[in-house]
Amino acid sequence: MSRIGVFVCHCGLNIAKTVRVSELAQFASTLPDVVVAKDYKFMCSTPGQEMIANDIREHRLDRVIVTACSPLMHEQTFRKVLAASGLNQYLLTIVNIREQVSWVTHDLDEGTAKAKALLNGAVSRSRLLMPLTSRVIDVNPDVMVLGGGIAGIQAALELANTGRKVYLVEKNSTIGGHMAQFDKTFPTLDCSACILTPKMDSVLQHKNIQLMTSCEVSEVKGFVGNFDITIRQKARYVDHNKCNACLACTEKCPGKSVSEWDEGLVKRKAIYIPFPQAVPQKPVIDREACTFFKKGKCRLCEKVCEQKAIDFGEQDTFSTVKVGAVIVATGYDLMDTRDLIQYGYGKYPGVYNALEVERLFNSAGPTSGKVTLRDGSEPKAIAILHCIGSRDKNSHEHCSRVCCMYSLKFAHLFKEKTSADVYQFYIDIRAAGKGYEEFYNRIIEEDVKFIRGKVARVAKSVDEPDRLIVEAEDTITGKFIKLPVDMVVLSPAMIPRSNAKDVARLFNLSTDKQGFFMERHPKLAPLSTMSEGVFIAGVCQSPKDIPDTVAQANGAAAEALTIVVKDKLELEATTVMVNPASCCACQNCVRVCPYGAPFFNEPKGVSEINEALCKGCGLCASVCPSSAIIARHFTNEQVLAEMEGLMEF
Amino acid sequence: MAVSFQQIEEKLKTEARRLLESGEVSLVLAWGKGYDEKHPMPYVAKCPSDADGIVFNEYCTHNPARYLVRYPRGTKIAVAVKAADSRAVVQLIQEDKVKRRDLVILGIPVYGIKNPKTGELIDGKTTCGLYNPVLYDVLIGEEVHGQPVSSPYAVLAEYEAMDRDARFAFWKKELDRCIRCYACRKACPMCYCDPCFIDQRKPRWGEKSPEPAGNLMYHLTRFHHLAGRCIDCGECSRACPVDIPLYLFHKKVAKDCEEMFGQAAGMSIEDKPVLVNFRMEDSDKILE
Amino acid sequence: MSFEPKILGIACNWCTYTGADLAGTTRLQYPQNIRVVRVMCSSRINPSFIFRAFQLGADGVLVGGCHPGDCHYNTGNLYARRRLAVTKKILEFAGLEPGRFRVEWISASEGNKFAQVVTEFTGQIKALGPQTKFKIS
Amino acid sequence: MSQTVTPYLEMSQAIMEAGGEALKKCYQCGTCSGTCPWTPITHFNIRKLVRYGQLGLDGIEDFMWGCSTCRFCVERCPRGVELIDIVTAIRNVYSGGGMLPQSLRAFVGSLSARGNPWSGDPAARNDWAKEKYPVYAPGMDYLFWTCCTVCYDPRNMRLAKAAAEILNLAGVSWGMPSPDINCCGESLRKVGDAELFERLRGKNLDYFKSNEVSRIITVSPHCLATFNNDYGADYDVTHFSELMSQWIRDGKLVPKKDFGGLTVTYHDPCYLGRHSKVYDAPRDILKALPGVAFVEMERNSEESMCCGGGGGGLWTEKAKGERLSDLRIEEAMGTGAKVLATACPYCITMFEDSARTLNVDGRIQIRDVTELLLESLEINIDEPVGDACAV
Repeated sequence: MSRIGVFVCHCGLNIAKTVRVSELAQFASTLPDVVVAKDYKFMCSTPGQEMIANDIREHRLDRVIVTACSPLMHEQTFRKVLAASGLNQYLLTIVNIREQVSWVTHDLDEGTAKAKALLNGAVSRSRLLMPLTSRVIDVNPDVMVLGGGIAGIQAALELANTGRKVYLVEKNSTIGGHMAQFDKTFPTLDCSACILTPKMDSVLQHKNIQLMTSCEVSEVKGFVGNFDITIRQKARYVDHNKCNACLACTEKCPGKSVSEWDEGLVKRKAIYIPFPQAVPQKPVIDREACTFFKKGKCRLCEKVCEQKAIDFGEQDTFSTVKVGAVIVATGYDLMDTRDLIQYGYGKYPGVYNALEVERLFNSAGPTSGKVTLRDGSEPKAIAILHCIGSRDKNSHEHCSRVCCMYSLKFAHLFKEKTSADVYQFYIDIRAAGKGYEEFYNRIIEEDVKFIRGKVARVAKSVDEPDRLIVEAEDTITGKFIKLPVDMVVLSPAMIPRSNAKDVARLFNLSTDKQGFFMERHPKLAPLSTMSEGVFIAGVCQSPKDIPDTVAQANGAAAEALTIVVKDKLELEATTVMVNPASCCACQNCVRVCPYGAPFFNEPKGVSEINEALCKGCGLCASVCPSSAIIARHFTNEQVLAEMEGLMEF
Repeated sequence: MAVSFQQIEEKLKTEARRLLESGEVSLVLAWGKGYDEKHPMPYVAKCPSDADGIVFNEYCTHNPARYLVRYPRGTKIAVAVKAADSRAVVQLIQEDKVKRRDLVILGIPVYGIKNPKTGELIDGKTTCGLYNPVLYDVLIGEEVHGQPVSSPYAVLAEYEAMDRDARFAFWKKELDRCIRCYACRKACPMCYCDPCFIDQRKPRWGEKSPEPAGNLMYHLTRFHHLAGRCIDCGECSRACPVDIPLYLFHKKVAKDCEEMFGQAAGMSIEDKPVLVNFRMEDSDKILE
Repeated sequence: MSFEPKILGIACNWCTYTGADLAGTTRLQYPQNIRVVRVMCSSRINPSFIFRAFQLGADGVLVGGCHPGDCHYNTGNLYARRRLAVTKKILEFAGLEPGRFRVEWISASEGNKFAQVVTEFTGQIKALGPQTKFKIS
Repeated sequence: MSQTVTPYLEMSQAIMEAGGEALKKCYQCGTCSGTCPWTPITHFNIRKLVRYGQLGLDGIEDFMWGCSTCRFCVERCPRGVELIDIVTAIRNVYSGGGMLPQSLRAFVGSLSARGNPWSGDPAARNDWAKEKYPVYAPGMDYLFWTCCTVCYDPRNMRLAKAAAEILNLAGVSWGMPSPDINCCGESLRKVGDAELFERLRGKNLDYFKSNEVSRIITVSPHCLATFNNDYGADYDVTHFSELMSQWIRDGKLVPKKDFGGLTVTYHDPCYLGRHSKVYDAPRDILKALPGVAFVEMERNSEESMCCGGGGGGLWTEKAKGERLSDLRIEEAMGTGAKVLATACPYCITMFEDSARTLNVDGRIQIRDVTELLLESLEINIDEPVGDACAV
């Protein structure tokens, strides 16, 4: 026998308008086991909550049903009332008669009838509810940040400053990410290196940050509060503890490869640091380019190294770090525009992509900041092409969001550094950020020509073989334009890192259609993921500019902190359990679980559940043929009882 | 060429004796003498001398794979199987109920098995209609070729074409007759749950006593539990004392599963049971 | 009096139940014949729930889950899709009108789809008339 | 001069209902018009056509006939707009209102009355064959679908004969359709007469069915594309160039004649290339011809230029300076080619005309790849050819 209390909310007129609330309470009082049934104007108000609390005491209630708005609104509110009154919070049932009854009908009779049916279902289910205990686990206080771009750097510093130990894992040999490649940042035009390199240095110096460059995550075990993450340290062939960064090795090295840092515009050595301000400022050997690895002899670097830091025998090593939370900030790649043959990238030397141009502007870049074409001459006319592969069903549907602004920045820098005519070919200018519209106005006044029309083709000029012709319709005049230029700059789509899928798999993240990591909720949980304890920041979530990336990084750091700041963590109690007496050892549960929570106990011959991994979806319970798996709070009996109650009226 | 049951029996005995003598297996599952010639029984040989008790004749319909799950995991077992029986073994391996390495499969290609109750030849109408085992270690006899091959689903055409109300009436009449003796699930090599869902008290999925609603719940759920797993040996129907043609429903579900998921039960140990599996490219069409 | 069917809805917490809430928040009107049971994931739905619902007298059963690929639990609804497809085939071969059982993917933002599906489904069930085949009298 | 207009959304609705559903997807970025080969040389502007359609604005009649349905814009459109469907729908809506231009009236009239666009006598459809070639009968390997243009246009009859001879040499069993079939209706559909198209289609499908046709060969890419995309029936339709290249690869056909360094370039017909994605087969044939120096024009394959003959263009008069075929011939001559090869009877007609009006017919030859292959097989179709197997 249960003692159930039913509390019907009017929600002002929101419910009372189309449900006869007092009739509903009257009806409830006739149902078996209901010892008290009341209606009240606003059940979520303080007096409403107090009424419930009083009745729990007065009537010795052991189950409470609140007939009000959606459980997604106020379940937590009323659970607290139960808890405060000494009743297990899982003995609460919410009947949703607002969103799913009163708001979707105008008919008082219909509304009341449906509310009665729902309430009846809730009463039948309520009797079978069991008190549940939230699981409490210890929390590891450390955090891992994956990705050493501006997002990862920012998040790591924020967390480290609170005293947390942070592992910053970066796959390249230096941190800095794409931002370190830029010369200036829009719209303020402040120097990228000037604002970034101090942060990079702080990372290196910070006593709470363990910087792990040339590292990749190879396995993730565990769960929120207790992740065990295996990290592969790729062989660098240089002992960074011994190396004193004299860089004699890089001078002598005969091996060459294209510089990733300079977007392939120049070559670098086989033993190299990517750029002068790299952090850590220690070289690594590129196995593919190294003469010794290719031909079996050379070892020049070894000969000149006074520290004896070169070690050709070095192997990849694996280590495990234990953390309580993870921030994924893996950033982006630019799409390969060679696939879009109409723009001639890779075919005509005068066609550049945006990152290459960033390097051309950069004083530490291949041309020391001079804007010159590949043949060393200065361009006289430059066309900047927007939306290359973005907003395009043939390649990437999303807007890459920052291209409009960096294209404007490019125009400004071209004007500043050359005497060229600069043309922008655009569809729309999207300048929705602080100071962005003002920046757009400024660029217009700098006499940059804006042509509204997407470029259809870049071709070689027939009359002047060194030049290119850009063909487009100016959609404002309807005229077809053939514009001779010397340089074409493409603004390619920003896409997830090529290994984003692996990262998603490792951390159990969902990805959207374009492959960006999915947030838990687009508005209310933009930095959380479906993986508890794993947060995302920066462009790996979707294209965004530096201010937004930094804001996200700070946010993600704060979110991670909310987990690791606690010693203990309470997890939802609605997990599953196995009744070993009924388990038929079919192992279906083990096969289907997306989280690997069930496992087969071979000696006992039954499945068991690692409750820390269980998210409570109940999939295993429905594939269990012998009904041995009990999905707490949604047990077979509870669901069936609710169905019976619902179908009775 | 006609199958010589006598020869198969001899070979089975020899093989069983050898396996037990060498200690390769600790038991051999096959058929033994029943109360008369027409009713051989499932049989377990546990020592070399037991091998003499093995029988093989045209009435050996039972599916010895049924008994594999009775023994502790890791027991080395030799199991004699006809074609459909071998699919049960494959399916049990897929489901990790037995390990391939623990089994010696004695495959018997055979044609001409008869239903002891009716004397009718057992073919694709009531079973999967295969003659040769799909998996074996030792082949007992020679592969059967040249016998008529029929689709195991051809028999369904008549029922699929039925008017829906008539089909409901047909099944209602059949299932209402069920006396809930559970011979079907006893005979089924894939029904290894203990307890069966219908015997549970929490929740009580349906009435235990024979009455229409409980019967419907028991059988429909059982059809679902066997979806993509039933290997169409037809034993459930032969075991049924009131002759409910359960095999028809199982065949229908097997056909649907094969059409929707492109995989038949018990054909390859590499497969994963279809209902605990998915493909991203599964189509919503299957829900229409 | 006209026939007012009883329709059981089973909706996953993250998508369809939230979508149904959204239909309410945006005050979309739909027939009141549906009564929704909330489960955490469409994959929680045991096929026997469906059989039982018809025995309890449901004239129609509507299952709602996240769109394939968007499941809150990554892959739950992909299993559910297969299992519910088989459920549907079994019901049909047992002689129940297949139109009485429907599975729809309705996301948290598709309040209008929820209202539209419920309206359409209710109409369809009305046209089919009372379900008497499985109902325990 | 500005002008006040009011959007007439009923018209826009009518266009969408006629199949121009994609109208609403367009965001007017100008990719289509920038890509369109007509934009630089005529007042036709595909983007504007869509814009006018979106708002149902007047004035559409002026330039709706300019599109030759080359599909270049469709391939490039970032919004996935099926622009040809829009053009077809607009023409359908307007030609329903009797706005068909004069030059197209004869074309439509002939199709309606005689089932072919060339005002040819239906009974004379197979006259080109001079009873030398078989008529299709059930059980044959292939139906060789002779396009109306190769049956009635004297220049293109050479193509029909060349194909027929090669079919014989390959040793397959094949037949021509009986004369009671009619035009595939591809161009007609693009001109917007959906109703008459349905009639032609229905009749042809009846013919296929009653004659148990399963595999069809076409020499015209227009027939190919419309059978595959608009007939809604599942036939195995192949362009002849694909079979020829296959047969050369298999060693069934061995090109013999040495062309002695003849420079040949190839023009991709829009309906073979962009519409049907066949780019390699004709090139493989040309490259297999001994002594042929194959050169590409700058705009080739996916980026090939249009001859102007599609979408009704073949029957529309264009002023000098507004002909794509002229530009294409100039481009071909720019490569140094002496032969402009192609694989479509419409392209051949357009280029032959241009070569004559440009007065360059002495300097560049227009040939179908089929004709070139036949020549290298050392068979002369101008002479009576005996059946090789006949005693």
